[in-house]
Amino acid sequence: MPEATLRTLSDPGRAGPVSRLSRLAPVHWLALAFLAVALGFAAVAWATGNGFYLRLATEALIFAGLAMSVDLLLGYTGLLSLGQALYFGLGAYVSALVLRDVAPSFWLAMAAALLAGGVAGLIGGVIANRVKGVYFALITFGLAQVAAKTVYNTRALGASDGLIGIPQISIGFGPLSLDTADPLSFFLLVLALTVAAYAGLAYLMDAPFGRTLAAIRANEKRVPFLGFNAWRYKLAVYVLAACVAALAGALYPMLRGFVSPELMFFETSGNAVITVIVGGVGTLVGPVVGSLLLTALRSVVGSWTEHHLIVVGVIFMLSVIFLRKGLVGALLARLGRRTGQGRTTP
Amino acid sequence: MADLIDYLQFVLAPQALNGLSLGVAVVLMALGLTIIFGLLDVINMAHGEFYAIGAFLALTLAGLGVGFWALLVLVPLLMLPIGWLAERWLIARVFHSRDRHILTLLLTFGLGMIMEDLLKLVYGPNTHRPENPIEGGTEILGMFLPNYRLFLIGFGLALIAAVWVVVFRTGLGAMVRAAAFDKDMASSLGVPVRRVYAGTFAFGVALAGLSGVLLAPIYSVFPTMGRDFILMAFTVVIVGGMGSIQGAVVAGLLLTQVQALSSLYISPVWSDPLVFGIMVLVLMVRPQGLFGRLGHA
Amino acid sequence: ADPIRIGVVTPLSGTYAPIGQQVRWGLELATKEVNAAGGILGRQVELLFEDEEANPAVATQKAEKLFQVNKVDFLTGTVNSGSTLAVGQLAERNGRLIATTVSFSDAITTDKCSPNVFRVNARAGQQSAALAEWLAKDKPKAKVYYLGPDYEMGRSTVAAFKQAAEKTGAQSTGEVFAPLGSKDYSQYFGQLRAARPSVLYTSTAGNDTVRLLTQMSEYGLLRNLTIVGASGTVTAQNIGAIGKAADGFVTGVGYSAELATPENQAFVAAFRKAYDTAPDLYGADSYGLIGFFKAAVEKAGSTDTDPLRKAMEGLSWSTPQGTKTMRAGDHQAIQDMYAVRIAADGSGNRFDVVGTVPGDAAIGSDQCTRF
Amino acid sequence: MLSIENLHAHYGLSHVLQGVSLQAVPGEVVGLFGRNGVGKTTILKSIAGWVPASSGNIRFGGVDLAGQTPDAIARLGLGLVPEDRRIFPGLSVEENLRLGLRQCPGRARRENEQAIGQAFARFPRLAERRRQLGTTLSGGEQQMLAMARVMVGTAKLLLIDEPTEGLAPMIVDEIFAIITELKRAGLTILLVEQNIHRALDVADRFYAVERGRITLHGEAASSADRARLMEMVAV
Amino acid sequence: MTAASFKTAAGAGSACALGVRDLSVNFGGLQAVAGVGFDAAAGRITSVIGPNGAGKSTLFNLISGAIRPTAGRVTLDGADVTGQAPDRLLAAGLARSFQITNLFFELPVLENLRIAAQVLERPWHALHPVGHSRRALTKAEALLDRFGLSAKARELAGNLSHGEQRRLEIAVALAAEPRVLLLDEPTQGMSHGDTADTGALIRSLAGELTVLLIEHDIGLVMSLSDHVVVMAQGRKIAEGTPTAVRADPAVQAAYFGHG
Ligand SMILES: Nc1ncnc2c1ncn2[C@@H]1O[C@H](COP(=O)(O)OP(=O)(O)OP(=O)(O)O)[C@@H](O)[C@H]1O
Ligand SMILES: Nc1ncnc2c1ncn2[C@@H]1O[C@H](COP(=O)(O)OP(=O)(O)OP(=O)(O)O)[C@@H](O)[C@H]1O
Ligand SMILES: [Mg+2]
Ligand SMILES: [Mg+2]
Repeated sequence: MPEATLRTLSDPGRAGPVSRLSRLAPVHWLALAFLAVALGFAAVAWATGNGFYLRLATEALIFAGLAMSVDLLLGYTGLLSLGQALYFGLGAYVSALVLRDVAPSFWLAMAAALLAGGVAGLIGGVIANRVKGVYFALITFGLAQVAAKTVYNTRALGASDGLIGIPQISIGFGPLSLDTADPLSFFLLVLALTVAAYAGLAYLMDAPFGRTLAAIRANEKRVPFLGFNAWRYKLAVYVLAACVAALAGALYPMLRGFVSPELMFFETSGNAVITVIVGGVGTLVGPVVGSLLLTALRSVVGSWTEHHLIVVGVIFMLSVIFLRKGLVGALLARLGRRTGQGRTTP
Repeated sequence: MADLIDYLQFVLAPQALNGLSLGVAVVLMALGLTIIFGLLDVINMAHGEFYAIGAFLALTLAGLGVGFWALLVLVPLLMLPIGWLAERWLIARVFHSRDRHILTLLLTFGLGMIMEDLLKLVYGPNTHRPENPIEGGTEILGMFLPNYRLFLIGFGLALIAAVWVVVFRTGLGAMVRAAAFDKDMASSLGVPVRRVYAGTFAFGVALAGLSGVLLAPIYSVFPTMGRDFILMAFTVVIVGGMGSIQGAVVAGLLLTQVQALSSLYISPVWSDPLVFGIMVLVLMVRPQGLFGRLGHA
Repeated sequence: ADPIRIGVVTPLSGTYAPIGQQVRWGLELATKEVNAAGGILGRQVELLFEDEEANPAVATQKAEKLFQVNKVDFLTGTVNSGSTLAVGQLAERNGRLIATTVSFSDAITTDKCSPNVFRVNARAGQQSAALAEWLAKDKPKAKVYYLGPDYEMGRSTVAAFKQAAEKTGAQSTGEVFAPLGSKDYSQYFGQLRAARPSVLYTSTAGNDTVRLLTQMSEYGLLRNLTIVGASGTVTAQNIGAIGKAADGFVTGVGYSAELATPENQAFVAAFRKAYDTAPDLYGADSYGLIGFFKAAVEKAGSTDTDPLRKAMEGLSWSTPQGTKTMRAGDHQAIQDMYAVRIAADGSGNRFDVVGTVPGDAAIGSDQCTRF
Repeated sequence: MLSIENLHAHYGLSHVLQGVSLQAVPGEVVGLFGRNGVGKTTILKSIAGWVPASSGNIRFGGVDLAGQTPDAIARLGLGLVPEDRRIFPGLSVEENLRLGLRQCPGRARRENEQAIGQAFARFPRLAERRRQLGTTLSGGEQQMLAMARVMVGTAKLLLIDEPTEGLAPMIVDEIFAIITELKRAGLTILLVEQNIHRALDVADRFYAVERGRITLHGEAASSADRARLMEMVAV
Repeated sequence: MTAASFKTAAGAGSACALGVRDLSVNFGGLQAVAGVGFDAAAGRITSVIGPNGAGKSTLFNLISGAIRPTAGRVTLDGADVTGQAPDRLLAAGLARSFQITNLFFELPVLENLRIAAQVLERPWHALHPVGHSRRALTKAEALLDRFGLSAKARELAGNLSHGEQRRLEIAVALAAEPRVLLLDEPTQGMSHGDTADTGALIRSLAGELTVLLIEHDIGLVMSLSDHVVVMAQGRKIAEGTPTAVRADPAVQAAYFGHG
């Protein structure tokens, strides 16, 4: 084949399209800014001795992990999971049981949760990926419902009461160690894990793997003719999301010392979806920002009125209608407009 | 032998018959859902809350002295503008984006959340129940069936047939689906697309409201009642094939029988997972549902 | 002086909201009265409410806020036992005390008991004991059928009552567990009829009871059948919706608005005046909690955890439902239990007391080994 | 019948139509030619009301189309055969066809049935496949369906965008025969077509489009005009 | 896989790259493809023509794995690939374009091509940053140039005009550097000039790769094809050199109408 003359990527006329495609660049800046804010917050909270806010922020980050896993599916692959809490709850229960009954080891608990999430994700993925679109949403919903019901009725898992008495542990990093009972160190640990998860997932989503997911989202039927097995990619990202959710879940009992079947309920899955939409779907930072904002908002509004559902519901609907890419998306659009990246749609 | 007859008469037959009345209730719920779902491609997660609004409207109007028969007409009429506005103000804003399925699902999910809380704000959290408009019961072959349930079965089936005729015999269904799929082309053929969307949505909402009126005397009225039927109704719509009214009827009656009989022979615990399992199975073998048509999602 | 702060973490939204509302009313009424009478140790009492959405994860978060940010001296309000257990553990870690006025799961004061958790309401075992004793007296050798909500708590209440009833001579004819939130109970009526029981025991709650009873009435099943149930099956919240179908229902419970003591009559009158409805057991137990707290603080002379716990243990205090005593060994209140029959005739609804079981007889042994 | 003056249209920021003016009188076939991406389809979309004009003026049968919705324009008597056919998925061939009747909601049922019958008679292949889903038709069959769909209505002005695309020679002949027939029946037709020679055989006049502007117009019968057109377009 | 290796394969001359034997499928009662068989010689252009609805696209669907045949076999370089999934066929060197434009409409034009070229990278590159996929990117940009779409590289594919989309459709099929290429009416919707250009392009491809072409532009078919297969009503009614086929009376009747 007569190869056309190649132009180097550094040619400014050419660099345009390429950098346009790696849309994560401005997102990374936002993520860094967010990290700075989080560290600043930690410093202030620590200086004023405010353990509660640190622990609240830790919880928000844990749920951000769940939201990120929803975003992986929804934002990058176009699959709406209404049952992601299944894997979050699974991770939480596995971690709780390991910590309580096997050994109070952070690493063991995380490994067990990862394994459980992976296996369950594989099973769930094989079932859910048989179908598409809304059917996928409803199947994931149903799967989580059945699992939650089973836990709710299983005496050995504490049934409707859940499990309490999960010990606070200390986590060893070679010579160093930190204690989950200390709000600051646990916050920093969870923050570090969140940043790591973000970095890893963002990287993956901008690698050919993630781009293939975007292609599947755009036109799944065409993908096989380009040499990719769409089903395998969807299964892979589903398992990945299940693992992320399970790892996030595994941190929960370390923070709160208990697990309950409510962690698997639809409310938990639904909140994760709301978080993703409000924060910014398809951005990965969005879920984190969304989780922190909504947690703070709920904490405030919940004290004022029991009708916080209306408040959250209205914010959520406004996001769906006006901020199609959530808060982060809106911010990015502002940054993008400056650099002429606003996309025009018919 | 006597035992067997006893069993048939007291256990099996009533079980099936009661399953039927529940089935009609479920089909009534699924009807509005399958119309909005099948024709507009909108997953109306707020359907249950529209059902609740219908029931509360009935309760309020009954409190003002409106009779049950008048409610059957009045409540759906009042629901029409609610549905119309919900479509014009909310659904229409995301309807034409690429992720219509997901965005409308999310939007109606939020709407349902708000409506449920609003109902609680207005009516308080407690349970209410309108008086049963048709008291008494009838003995059929030694089985006792409340008159209201008999009425429900009859009225429900008639309603379903009427809706079927309107949607399919008049070509309305094809028009709505064309408009939902390609608004530009449909409107260039003369289809008034905006009115079609809003009208269809309002129609589905009115049906939800009507089910609210019909089911309130049996299932009572409270702000979170919308969550009751919704999962079952979705299952029915999926198993039956979205947009298919025959499908909703067959699946609705079948699944409630499965539930009724499985709770007799296996255990009620398993009736939900069983029905869900059937849904998964149907989706795997026939993703378009029992009566659905492919090429639709 | 600084006010004494009591945190209330209770479900104000969702399906448990009706219970949360009674809890709130009971606590608010008692607090108003205590404050009007000069407060506790000269300090006013302030209630801080948080909605826990009947979700332990939310409950702990809200409780932690109350403990650490609002620095409450005491905490109450949790309804589902999962929340009570989780918040109890949090109280331990924060060195604070809590009490539940609603949760009736035995576990809270038996195998999962906590030195920082008190229960002022009757637990499941107490209710069963009272009801079984009434049954043995009123319907000797009854043929009982059981219909419970299908989840762990529902099953354990049925099992507890079954055991108690069989011990007093009742005969079990069958049982069925309907999923929580069932819409239509008519599908169980065939089995029920076929078993030909004389008594039906149920432990459904809230809307489930409304549906169960009204549908039974629809099917004409209430004739010739006595219905009995756990406390909380029929309450002030759902009785309006149940209507005539509730007539004759008997329950084993720690409270009835019909109790003929002057204390109770005064309480009911005040409650009705404030909230335009009668109190039920949740309202009454929550109301009584403030008295318990007041007596304990006054006895301890402070709100510090250790002296307060000590003061609470073994404390007797008076409530609208009579004198209660907090057993030191497991932090379970001992109180007289009643068999209450509902009269839902034209003249409005009444919860008539038809039998009494003294507290000591109903309480059962102390099985708490943690402290 | 149709008169467009100084029409401008944008997609987002890109200025696609930059002052297009053209006319069509009743009963004539007007060809619209140009290379890919010059804006031919956009002109048709502006007339049909799919793309709003940024400025300029479109009048159809004396009515100003500014701000009219596509369905209102359709009921004024405008029929559209779009380039990508736009067969509705999920609907059968017959259901697709019957949607063409929506242009004339008031027409008697008997007349409607007659129109459907005629369409099936003209395209027997569609009649054979009337119950099949419209989108499972072969490419050429879909094109026939798109034509048939506007023919059952009561359009006075037809906008036809590349109707012979993907058709076998025999069917191409058929399509041009239909266009001639429609012209004879008095319809006005605006025809976009890449097969310029065939199109010029049925057209009365033509316009050539280049980067959003009309750069040439002429008589189909004039060989000088044709030559200029071919020179412009076929490079 | 260098250009040279293609050349040698082509040098083998009459070797058959793609073989089709007795392929059949039916939809409901309709026999859409009925026992069709032919060979597409390596490095040559084989055209499939026939009236609308003859089953040409369906034949492509069968060959490319989009649908399974009810009977018959497909071979690729002698190996049986009947019923294999499209992604495996692509890995084996078979790519196709679609008659009805089938692109990633919400993705930019360049990204459409880059994804299509992604299979050129080694599998483990799926986890490397996109910027490192030099091969895919270079390929994509070369195709942009070649198809005159450079100016539209950043535009979403859905915003292209119809003719531009048709060009992109071919470019996407070429991106994976296939050995056998199936083109379903590539010039459909293209302007005169573009049609000629595309013809030239297809001509230039032959030799390196084997082309199977569906076209209604008879001029193009006659000038490009080495071999022509004629289908009607699901069956093969003739096959041979362009001139031979054109002269066949059966073909005249079924396809050209009045010659
Ligand atoms: N929805 C859209 N958004 C942005 N640009 C568009 C859109 N549709 C078309 N364009 C651009 O507008 C220009 C004109 O498009 P149009 O479809 O009118 O061309 P055309 O003359 O019909 O071409 P063809 O012969 O290929 O069909 C093209 O450059 C195209 O890329
Ligand atoms: N999924 C399907 N279900 C039913 N019939 C189908 C299906 N797919 C194709 N057909 C029918 O099979 C026949 C062959 O279709 P095909 O698309 O292969 O024709 P073609 O030769 O490509 O025609 P064209 O030149 O018009 O594109 C057509 O009559 C079509 O209606
Ligand atoms: Mg065009
Ligand atoms: Mg074809």
